Order: sequence, then structure tokens, then C-alpha cells
Amino acid sequence: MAVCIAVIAKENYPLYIRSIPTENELKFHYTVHTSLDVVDEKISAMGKALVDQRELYLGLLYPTEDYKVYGYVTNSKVKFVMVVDSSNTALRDNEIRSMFRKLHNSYTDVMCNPFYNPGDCIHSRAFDNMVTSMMMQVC
Amino acid sequence: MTRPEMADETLFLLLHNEMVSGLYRAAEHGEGENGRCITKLENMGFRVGQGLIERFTKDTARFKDELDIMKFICKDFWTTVFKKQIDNLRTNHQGIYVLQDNKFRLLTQMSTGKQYLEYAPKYLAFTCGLIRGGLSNLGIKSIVTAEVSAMPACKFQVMIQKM
Amino acid sequence: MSRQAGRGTESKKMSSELFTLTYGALVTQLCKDYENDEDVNKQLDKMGYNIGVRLIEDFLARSNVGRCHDFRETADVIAKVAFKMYLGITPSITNWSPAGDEFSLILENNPLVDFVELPDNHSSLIYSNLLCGVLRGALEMVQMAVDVKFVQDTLKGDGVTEIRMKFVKRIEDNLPAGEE
Amino acid sequence: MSPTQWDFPVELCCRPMAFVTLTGLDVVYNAVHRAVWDAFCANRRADRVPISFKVLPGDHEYPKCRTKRTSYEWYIPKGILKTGWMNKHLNLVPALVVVFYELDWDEPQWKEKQSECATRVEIVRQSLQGRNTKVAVVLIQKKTPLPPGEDVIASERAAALCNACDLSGKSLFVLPHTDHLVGYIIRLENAFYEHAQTYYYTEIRRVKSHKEFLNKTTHQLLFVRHQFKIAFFSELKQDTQNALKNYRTAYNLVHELRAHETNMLEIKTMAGFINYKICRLCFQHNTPLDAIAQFRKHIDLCKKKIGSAELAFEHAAWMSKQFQAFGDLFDEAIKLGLTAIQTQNPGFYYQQAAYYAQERKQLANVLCNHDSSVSYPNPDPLETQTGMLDFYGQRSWRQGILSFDLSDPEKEKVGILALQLKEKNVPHSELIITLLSNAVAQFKKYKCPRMKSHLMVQMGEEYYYAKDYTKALKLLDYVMCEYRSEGWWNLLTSILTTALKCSYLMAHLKDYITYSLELLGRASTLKEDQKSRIEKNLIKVLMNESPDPEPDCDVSAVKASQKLWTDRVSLAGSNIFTIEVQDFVPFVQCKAKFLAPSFHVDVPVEFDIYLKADCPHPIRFSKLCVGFNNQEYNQYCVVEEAYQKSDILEYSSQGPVCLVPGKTRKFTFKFVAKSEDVGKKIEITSVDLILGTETGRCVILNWRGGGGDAASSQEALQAARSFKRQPKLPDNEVHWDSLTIQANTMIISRVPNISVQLQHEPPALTNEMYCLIVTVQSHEKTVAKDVKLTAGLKPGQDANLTQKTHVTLNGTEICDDSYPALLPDIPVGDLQPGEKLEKAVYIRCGTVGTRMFLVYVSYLISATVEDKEIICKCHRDETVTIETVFPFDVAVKFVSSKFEHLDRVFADIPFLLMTDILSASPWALTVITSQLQLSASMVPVDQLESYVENVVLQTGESASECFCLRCPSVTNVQGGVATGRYVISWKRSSAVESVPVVCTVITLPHVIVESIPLHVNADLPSFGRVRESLPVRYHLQNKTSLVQDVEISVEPSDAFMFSGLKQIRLRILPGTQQEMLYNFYPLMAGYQQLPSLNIILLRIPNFTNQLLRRFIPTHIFVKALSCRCLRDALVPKQ
Repeated sequence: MAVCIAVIAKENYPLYIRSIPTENELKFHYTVHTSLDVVDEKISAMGKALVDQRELYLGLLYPTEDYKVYGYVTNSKVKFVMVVDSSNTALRDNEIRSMFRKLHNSYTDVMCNPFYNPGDCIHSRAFDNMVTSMMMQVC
Repeated sequence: MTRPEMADETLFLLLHNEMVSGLYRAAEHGEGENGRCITKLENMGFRVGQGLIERFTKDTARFKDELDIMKFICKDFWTTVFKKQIDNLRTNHQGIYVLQDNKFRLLTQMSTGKQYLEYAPKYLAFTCGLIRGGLSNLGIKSIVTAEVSAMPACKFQVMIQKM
Repeated sequence: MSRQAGRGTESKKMSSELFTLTYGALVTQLCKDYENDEDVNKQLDKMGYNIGVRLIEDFLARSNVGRCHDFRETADVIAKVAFKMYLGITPSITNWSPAGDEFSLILENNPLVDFVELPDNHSSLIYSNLLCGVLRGALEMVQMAVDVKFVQDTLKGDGVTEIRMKFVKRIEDNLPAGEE
Repeated sequence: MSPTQWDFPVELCCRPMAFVTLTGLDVVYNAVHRAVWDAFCANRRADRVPISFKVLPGDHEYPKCRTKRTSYEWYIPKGILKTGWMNKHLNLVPALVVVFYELDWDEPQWKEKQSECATRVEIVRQSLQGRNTKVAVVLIQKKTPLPPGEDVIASERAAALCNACDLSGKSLFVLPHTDHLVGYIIRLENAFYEHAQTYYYTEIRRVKSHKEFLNKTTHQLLFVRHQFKIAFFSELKQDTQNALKNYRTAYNLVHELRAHETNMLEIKTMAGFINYKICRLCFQHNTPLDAIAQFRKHIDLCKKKIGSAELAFEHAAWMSKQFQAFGDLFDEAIKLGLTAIQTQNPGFYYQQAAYYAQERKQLANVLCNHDSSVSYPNPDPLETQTGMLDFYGQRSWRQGILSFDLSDPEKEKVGILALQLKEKNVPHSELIITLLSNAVAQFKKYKCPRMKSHLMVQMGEEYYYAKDYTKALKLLDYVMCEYRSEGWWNLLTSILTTALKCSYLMAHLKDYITYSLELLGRASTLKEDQKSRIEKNLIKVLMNESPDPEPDCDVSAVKASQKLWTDRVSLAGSNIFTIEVQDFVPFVQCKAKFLAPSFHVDVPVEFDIYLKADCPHPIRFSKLCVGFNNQEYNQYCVVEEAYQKSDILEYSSQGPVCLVPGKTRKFTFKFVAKSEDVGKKIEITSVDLILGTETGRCVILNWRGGGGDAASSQEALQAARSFKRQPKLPDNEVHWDSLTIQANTMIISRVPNISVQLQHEPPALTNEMYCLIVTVQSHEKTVAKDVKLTAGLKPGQDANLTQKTHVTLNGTEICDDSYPALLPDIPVGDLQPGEKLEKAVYIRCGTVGTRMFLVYVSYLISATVEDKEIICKCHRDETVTIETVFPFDVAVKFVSSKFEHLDRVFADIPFLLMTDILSASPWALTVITSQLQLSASMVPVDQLESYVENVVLQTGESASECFCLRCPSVTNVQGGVATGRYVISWKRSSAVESVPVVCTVITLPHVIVESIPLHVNADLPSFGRVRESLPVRYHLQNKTSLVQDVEISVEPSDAFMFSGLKQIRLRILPGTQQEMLYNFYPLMAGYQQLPSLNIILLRIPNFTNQLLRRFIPTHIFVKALSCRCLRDALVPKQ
């Protein structure tokens, strides 16, 4: 399960960050923020890549001692970052992938909510629940 | 969520017409001056465009470049929204694209020819916004204008604004 | 990763998102334009009415349903034919009034409100009020004055969405109904 | 930093090289030996064999070798690896001892020398008792040796020496000390190297041989030890592959050891060592992934091996060291050409090292916070007799004790206490910061700006803990903007919070205030209560009091700072700080907006300043002032309030500059623009909002330009897109988001209130004095002073026009070229309200074409704006385009006396000049007169006078003149003879008397003049009558200076009979003339051809009759019969 899930705007400011309450959330904010270095790199590199390599899922961004950080970028250049406990070996790439897909779907619904102003921080029950489920579910 | 994939087109066309006339009606009653109606329609289109593109590009690979995106708009996007592709896409390769639709859905129910030409702009503003919103969400700032010479054919000009 | 294949090939059917989102944009625009939600509801109803009076023609033309003999029949046509045709859903008809002049349409899901989350400051907004207008307008064209309103709404946290319709009167001489 | 307990020993980190000692060299006094030694040491590049040499005296005592153990039966090892071992084999026990000895083959006292050498070798052998160390002898010789075999003595003496020293021939070397020294040395050392390798090979074998005696139960430690030794010897042997292999096995063996709190440290230490060796070798073999994999494995295995809880910090320290060491190895490899990537570079390992260092610090803080009364135990349990441990990673107070249960708990306690107290004095922050900065350097290299910033934040925070606040602030300040610009507000907030603490503890006023401003702002994610605490403090500071300390600051530090603050306060007054708020997100927002993009100078310039406070409580400002690009105006745009210091605390929402949180406050300013600023841009260059008072402390919030801050632009963008409903506000209020900054406006001149009209009759005619009447009428209420008129050719047209256009006010005479094309600022005095003024401007255009003329009327008028008298300069201008055309065309032609066109004239023979004036002007012209001014070469035949005086020509009409001229002599020049000029004086018929006459001069064309030998002219009546005689007299004139023989003949004609000489030849003297009379008798009426006269000049054959025809008539009109004659004709003859 994820310990922190973040949605980052095109301009790289956070639209949504949630981390498991037990941990110091600031730490996760830093983790997510620093991971953007890798995201940037991957995206810029991706421009040249072939179609089949231009996947939205960016894979593992970088491993720290105790966490793995994964990335995903939508066509609208919105980034999803997911931090997972390194000890959690159950999570294979495919699980991560599908989690991101779910996240993306849910985000799309947020985008389609007429009362949501794109670019604003996300305050959505539906999205919250989705995220919670991902942080709860034991993979 | 189990949502019906399809809605009926008639309903949408009526809704769109009513949006246009509704706004103008309101404007006449002094609720918001007339000139802003076009802008309002454009803005609504913009917002819808943002939402739609987010949905439609959910499963596509990341776009290679501007042209790649424009093609997507002309093919997939247009088909999903108006049930036909753009008939002709031209560009000067300096950030200007012209999308031509020879039988534009939102004009077909108006009588063809030149009769109602002056009303056309009202009925295109929303779509201009739609395109602009879609592009902007894909990271392309642009100005979109429409031009009708003989209904129901219609040209949309997209001017990319380099940032 | 195949790109979205062109949908809606069979005629008259189209991506429901476009409709839903467009309606959403309309509602929010109205919310911006009008002082309070009540005015927005009115406006939605009015627009719905204008749509209704036009829609009925299309409906009669495409669904070859004959003249209805009573209100129950009308209810059936609305639920089973009209809603199916235009919104792709079939609401159920319940709690008839003993007099048989009043019933409820129950919508399990309402395409208009997909993705919608009402902000707290719009408690009195009847988001889908357009529907009421449409029904009213359409029926008026077939000489039926009805009174339509939402009594439950999933947006407001209710389990289902319920539209209540009440038969008011027959309109004898059908005066040409212009836009309100 | 001095090596700490955790640093790896040098003997571990160095690259093991074969150890060879050189004896018998006196490198101090013996130059030759010196040279030899230098040759060994000097530039040992990679291509030289890896040997570490050492010069030792011949009788050096090598470490004693323990007697070989025959059985391990009862042997119980006391630890894994002796601390001395590695060093011993690197620097003490040589693989080879070389004995240098000076001896030439032809040595006289050979015997003695040989035995001396033998004894030396013996001594060495003695001290290497029981070791496999090789011995070699090198003879230093003066002579160059002969090729092997040729020197018989040499070979036999060599053999002798060998068995004297009981050396194999392979161990005896000759070093001729000649000029090729280095060459010989290299050969030597290669030989030595082989010996060394065989030595280490045997050592490996020796160690391996012990294996079979060992058993798993008691000798686990030995397995590790031996494995390690084998690996190490392999390294010495430069067999890195095997070294690696053996280290790997050694590593696995370590982890097979039964771990327990008491030996945990030893195990980890050894594991660390071996891991280090493995990784090092992997990098050396250029298999970085293996290195990384090994390291990961290592960490995973050891992570949880914490050991005794009281010494948990040791584990952290150890972990930190592991990471740091790996980072170093990684970095080293990169320096040697390995390429790292963004996601796998040494930075991560340094970062992790730093992380463990931090953990170590925290643990230390918890475990080692004994109060000062606790003193360091005596005797020092960490002391050992040797001053060092026997085995790596053991406890000094229980070395070699292997039992897991603590034999002496008391001792244990003391030992632990000692360690804890030692840890207390470790400069943790220093360590952490070093590691962090290493990491920073790496991430900088691998394009990770954000990671870099993050680490710098940590450094800053560490400096804060280390109480080095200045450094802390420097770092934090540096990175803040990164987070601000990317809008990571809660990260920014946390950084600011630390920064605020630092500035508080340093009592650094300006910073303290700056950070407070932002922490109170909308970007700050602090809770309300925190904000209001900060706001309170801010106000205290402004009132020259000390603020309350920031929460959870170090107590002692707080004490110190409170002192500082009180000092600061004491030297109060003159505490004015200007803070540029533009680049961050202060708690007051500002937007300046001119009401219009431009203002007329005679209306007041108006603009609004909007302010909005985001702090929790209402706040009062003492002053608001606006600065402009023209400071003149600053004085008018100030809002100020005089209030007592005390007011500041009570948040009354009264007072001119009091801001209520969330409410947009508008300040409208008005001022009258300076008239000299007309046409200029007025720009708001700064908005200053003053908090506090000069008496207390005073902060100037300064916005460059018209406000805005680091976050405003993005917010504006979002707001524009938003569909959110904006609640209705009372009319005097506005929505902040809907406001846009408009920081500059134009000042334009006052609208003129006069009319300018132009009357004239286009087109203009070349060179005439074209009259343009300008009518200016004032519609001003007051008198328009100093009215000035500028008229003439509009500047910026074709330059030639300027040469050919001249303007004057005096129309009575033609102006010449000295006049300007534009008359600037003609003063025309004042204009009373309603007064009309008319001015005629005369324009002379020298060339045809269209010209644009400008009429520009300027005047001064005083206006009252905001009951302030100002003089405005107004102006109105009119431009008019005027076409200039020729008044007339003049055609000139030359004709003969017979009005025949002439292309040339004949000397001294009269001809006619005809001029024809065709009016092209749309207006009637009056030709006053005309005049023919002949050139010297022409003479008039009769009186010259104008025939066209006062002729009026309507458009298209023309007037002609004809003059009879003669060109006396043939002065033929190329292109003919100048005729002269034709001058026409004219004016518009409409023009008044005063208007001057224009003289148009036409230069007449040149004409070719030719001489003629014979001139003939005829006298004859103007007409003849049928049957009436018609006398014709021909005059032949000889124009030459010679006698001319002339042959004349008259051809008969049907129309005439004639009398006179039909054919004659005669002679005409020069200059004279001959007369011939003929009587012609016409026979028929009509225009008849005369009998033609043919003349031939015998001398001049080319004199033709055509030429003649020019002068003499060829036809004549003959009238019909008169009645009388008819009657006569009818009377019959009797």
C-alpha cells in the first residue's frame, strides 16, 4: 500500500498530497518534491523516445533506504507521485501501474466536475476515498 | 460508476441552441451585457474542452509534438464529439493550423447557405472554446477563431501562442 | 495503448460526456451569473421548458407512440421510451397518488450528475432542474399541464434521485406556446 | 577531522603492495646508494610493478614469528582479526629482503669481501627466523659487465658467492652503477616482484593448510580470519580476482557467526571491512552494479544488527560510516572514468550517511544526556596497555572474552558510560553537515535541483541546531525562493519557521520582521493561533519591545537572545527598515491602478491603491506613499496618520490606514500633472506602506512598480478561469481577484478649443506667390495667450521640395530662394474669447508636384484644475495637400520668310521666330507683357515689341508672337547658336494689384546657322491675272568672296508664257548682286506653278535647286479674266 500519494500540477505545485498520518508529513512533501527532479528528466527524455516508450507510467523514480517512489504523468502534464514502503515487496510493478490507472481515472472525474476549477487544489470526497482506499488496501 | 456511454444527440443540439439563445435572452434583459455572451460561450467550451481531453487522452501514449496533438484533435477528439473527423487540416508550420469541417454538426440544423450567416458566430463560440480548452490542457496556449463562408461548412483557425 | 476509437457510429448516439460536461458548464456559468441558487433553478427550468417544447416534435417523430389515453400511459412512455431514448436510462415509476394524478420517477443514476460534487455553498441549487423544465415543456405541447419537481437528489446525499410529477389539467385550445 | 573510532584504518583502505626491504644501502652518506634508492622511489608510475620499498639497516630486527602451532585442538581464538595483522604484512614483514653489497668481479681482496657478504646475508636470515621471506643479494659494481659467458672469472666467482651465501643463482643480481641505472633498477625490481609473488603464494598455501585442522564449533572465528588473510595475501599478490572471491566467502562466513550483543560490534566491524574490500574491488574491476548489489546486501544484513540498546548511537554511527565509505568509493570510481546517472550517484549514499548521522545524534541526545554531575570513570575503561585493541571491533574492557553472558556487569556499565560520555562530545552537526554538503555537490552534478535544495534545507537546519544561525540563515534564505517559485507553501512555511527562529535567536531585526511578514501572509500554512502569536510579536518589535521567544528553541540560546533583544531595544530610534516585499508573499497585498490609460493635462490624474491584509488581526499602518518616475508627484500621494505608539496594539478598524483582514481597502489619489509632462508617461515606480513609527521601529514595505508579489500572478490566472460565484458586495467594495494592476498612464495635452480654417485656390502655379489664408477662431472661455502660427511645408517630405518651396507672409513681392520652406512660431498675439484672426501665408513653389502643407496653431491658456492654476499649452494643426502645376506651356519654332519650318537658318538671311503661349492654368491668366532677349549672335530685322501685352488667357487659350531675326555671321558652334531668352510676365487675372507679377523665363532653343554661296530672292506681285503680264525680278547675290559663274535657265510651264532670258550664263563679282527680269504671262487661273528657275554654280556643284526653292516662290495665284478683256475678246476682228 502507498504511504503517500500526490498530484502535482503542470507548473509543479502540489494539487493534492496525502500521506499516512503516522509519519511526519513534511518528510513526504520533501520526498515528493525532490522526486520531481527525476520526473522532469524522464519527461524531457521521453520527448525523443518512440511511441511505445511514451507511456504515461514513468516507473520507479528512485529508491531511498526505506521508500520507493513511483511516478506517472498524464497527457495534460499533471504528475502523480506515489511513495511506497520499501519493505513492502508484495507491490510489483503491475500493482503500482494499476493503482496509478485508478488514480488517473479518479482525477479525470475531478477534472470533469463542473464545480472544480482546473489548477486549484483538489477537494473532492470521491478522490479522497479513492486515495484512502489505496493507502488502506494491503497488497 | 455505471454510466450510460451514449446520450442522444438531439438533446445536446437543443441544449446547445438553448444555451446560446438563453444567454442572449439574459443579455437583453440586461443581465450581463451582450458582448460578453460570445466570451461566456467560449469559456464554457473551454472548460468542457479541458474535461473532455482529460478523459479522451487517458489511454493514449504521451504525445510526440504539437502536430501529433493537432492530429489527435482532428481525428479522435472530433470523432468522439461530433461523430466525424475534421475534413482537412492545414498548417503553415509556424503555429497556425486550419481545421476544416465541411458539415459541422452544430450548423447542420440551421438552414444551409448564406441565409443566417450573421448568426453563425454565436453557434461556433462554444466549439472554439472547446478546441482551445482541449489544447490548453495539453499544454498548448492558443487563440481559436471560426469562419463560415457557406453553412454548414466551417473553418477553425488555431493560432498557437508560443510561451 | 490504442487511441480512443471513434465512437457513436450509429446515428443519433453520441458521447455522453460531451452532454454531461456541457450541461455542467452551463450550470456553473449560471451560478456565476445569478445572485442566488433560486434564480439559477428558475433559469434552468425555463431553459428546460424551451428545450422540451422542441424536443417533443423529435420524440413523436422518432418514437411512433400513439396518443396516450391516460396519465399512467404517459408516465410509462416518459420512463420507458423518452428517458431511454434521450438519456439511456429507464427510471422506475413509483408511489402513484391514489387519485392517479401524481407519480414519481426514480433514477438510479442520473447522467447529468456524473462527476458532479456540489460545493457546500450551493446547498439550495437543484442541479438537474433542467429536466423538470423539459418534461413540463414537452407535455404542454401535448395539451398536458403538469407540475414537475425534484424531491430527492443523490447530489444532496439522497439514496436515489426522485422526480415528482403531478397532472394539473388538460389544455383545451392549444395556444401556441412561445418561449417563456 | 581527526580519524574517529568509526573511520576505517588506513591499512584497510590502502592498496596492498608487495613489501620489499632493501638493506646495505647508506642513503645518507653514500651518493651511489642514494642514487640507487632514488631510482627505486622516483616516479613509480602504473607501469612499474606495485612494490612498496623500505630501506632498513642490515641488522634490522623483523617481527618475531610465533612458533608454528602443531594442532588447533585446544586453541580457542580470542577474536576475528588482530588489529596489527594487516599492517604487519604491509609494512613490517617483507616478502623479500635485498642485501646490497659493493663488489666487483676483479676485487683484489675477493675472499674477505665474499665472506663479509655471506655474514650479512646470514644476519638477515637470522632475524627472519621461521618466515618464508626470500633473501636476495645485489652486487653494486663500478664496471659494466661483459655479456654473460664471456667473463669467465665473473661466472665462477658468482657461483662461489652463491654457495657461500647459500643463494640460488636466481637470487644474485649485479647492479653496474653506470649511466643506465634506471634501466637496471627496473629490471631488478621486476625480478624482486616475482620473488615477492612466490612468497605471497606460499603464504596463501600456508594459511590454507591450517583449514583441515579447524572445526566448525570452536573455530568459526578462524574460518573468517583465514579467509580474510587469504584474500588479503591475494591482494598483496595483486591477484584481485581471487582476492574478491575469498573476501566474498569471508563475508558470508562473518554472517554465519553467532551474533550476540557482546560480539555484535566485532562482527559488524569485520563485515564492514570485508564489504569495503569487496566493493572496492568490484569498482576496480569496473563492475559497479556488483558493488552496489553487495552494498545493498550488506546494509540489509546489518541494518537490524543494532547491538546493545544503550549504545544504539554506535550502530547509527557505523551505518553512517558504511554509506559514506561507499559514497567515497563510488565517487572515486567516477573520477577514474565510471559514469553515474541521475538516479544512481554517490549523492544518495552521502545523503543516507547524513541521515544516519542525524539518527546517531538523536540517539546520542537521548542516551547520553547524563547530567553534569556524572563524571568520566576512572580508571578509563577504554584505556588498554598497548593503547590499542588486540582485535578489531572488541570492547577494551573485555578483550578476547568470547562468552555471551557478561562476566562483569559492573565493568560493562562503566564501559558503556564511558562510551556515552565520549559520544556526548562528538561534533555531530559537523559530521552531518559535511556529509550533506558532499551530497549537495553530487546532486548538483546530476541535475537534481530540488534534491539539492532539500539537502541545503537540512544543512540549514543542522546549522541551526549547531547554533550557527548566520550560516543557517544564509542557506535557508538561498533555497526559500525555490520553494516559493514552485508554490510548495508548506515546505516554504517550515523553512520560514526555522529562519524566524534563527533571526529571533540572533535578534536580527530585519530578517525577523521579513520572515514574520511572510509567515503571516497567505502563502503561510501556519495555524491561526501561530499566526496571531507572530503578529503579536511583530507588533511588539515595532513598538520597540522584545518579542516572545519562538516555540521549542534551545533554552540557553533563548536566554542569550533575550539579552541581545534588550540591547537592541536600548539603542532604539532610527530603526527604519525597508523591505522589498515584491519577491515574496507578504501579509499585505497591494495593487495600484490608474483610472484611465491616459489623462488630459487639465484634468486631475486619478488612481487607486488597493490594499488587503491576510494576517489574523486588523493592523494599522502609519503611512502609505506612492513614488513616481517623476518624484514631483510623490508629495501629493501620501496618506498619513499621526497616532500614539499605544494605538498600534488595539485593533480599532478606524484610522486612515487600518486594514481589516480579508477586506479590500481602496485609497484614491488625485493630482494635477505638470504641463511639462504632456506627452510623457507617468509611472508608479514604488508603493511604500509604513508600519510602525519613527519613534519606535519603522518598517517600510516597499513594492516595486504597482504592487503584486511572488504568488499574485498565478492567483490572477486561476481567478480568471474560475466559475466560482462572487458574492455581491456593497458598491464601495470590490473583489480583490477582479482587480488588475495598471501602473502607468499617459499625460496628453489639453483639448484645444479653437478652430483653424484654410482658404486658397488650388492648384498653385509654379513660381507664383500662392496665397493661403489661415483663419483662426478662439472658442475658449478665457483669452488664449501667445498664439503662435507655424505654417509651411510639412516636414518629413522629399528633401528637394524643401529647396523648391518658400514661404513668406509678405505677398507683395516675389520671394527668393533665401526664404524658408516653413515659418515656425509666428507670433500672432492673443486671442480674446470668440475672436477671429486671419493671416495670409504666401507660398512659392519652384517645381510642379504635390506638397503637403502644415498649419499649426499653438497657444497658452490658463486653466484651474483642482483649484490650482495651470498654464496649458494647446495646439491644433491642419494639413493641406496642394498640387503645383505650370501656368502655361510655351512652344517656340523657327520658320523661313515663307513660313516654312526651318531646322537650320542661313547666315545673314532673315528668318522668323514664333512663340506660342498655351495657358495650362485652370484660372484665367493675364500676360502682362513679354520680352525677347536676344543673344549677341542674333539681331532683330525690325523693331522688337510684345504683341501680347495684357492678353488674358482662359484655360486652353493660347497667345502667339512672331519676330523677324537675322543671324549676321556664321559663328557656328557645336549644337548651334544660342537664340536668347523669352520672358513672360504674368499673374492671375483674379489677383489684386498688390500681388506681384511673376516673370517666367523660357530659354529659347539653339539654332544651327549655315552660310550659303548664292542668295536669290524674287520680287513679284502678290497675284497675277490671266492674260495680264506679270513681272518677276530675281536678285542673285554672291555671298562668297569669289567670282561666281552662274548658269541660269527657266523651264517653261503650261500655265505661263514668258519673256526674258530662257537660258544664260553670267558672272557675279563677290559681294555684288545681279538682277534678272522676267515677264510672265499667265494663261490659266488658279494656284499655278511658276516656270521654275534653275541655277547652277559652276564652282559649287552641290548647290542645288532645292536650296533655291527655300527663297523663291514656286507658285502664284492667278485671277481669272477681267470683263473688259472678255469683251475685247468677243468683238470679232474686222
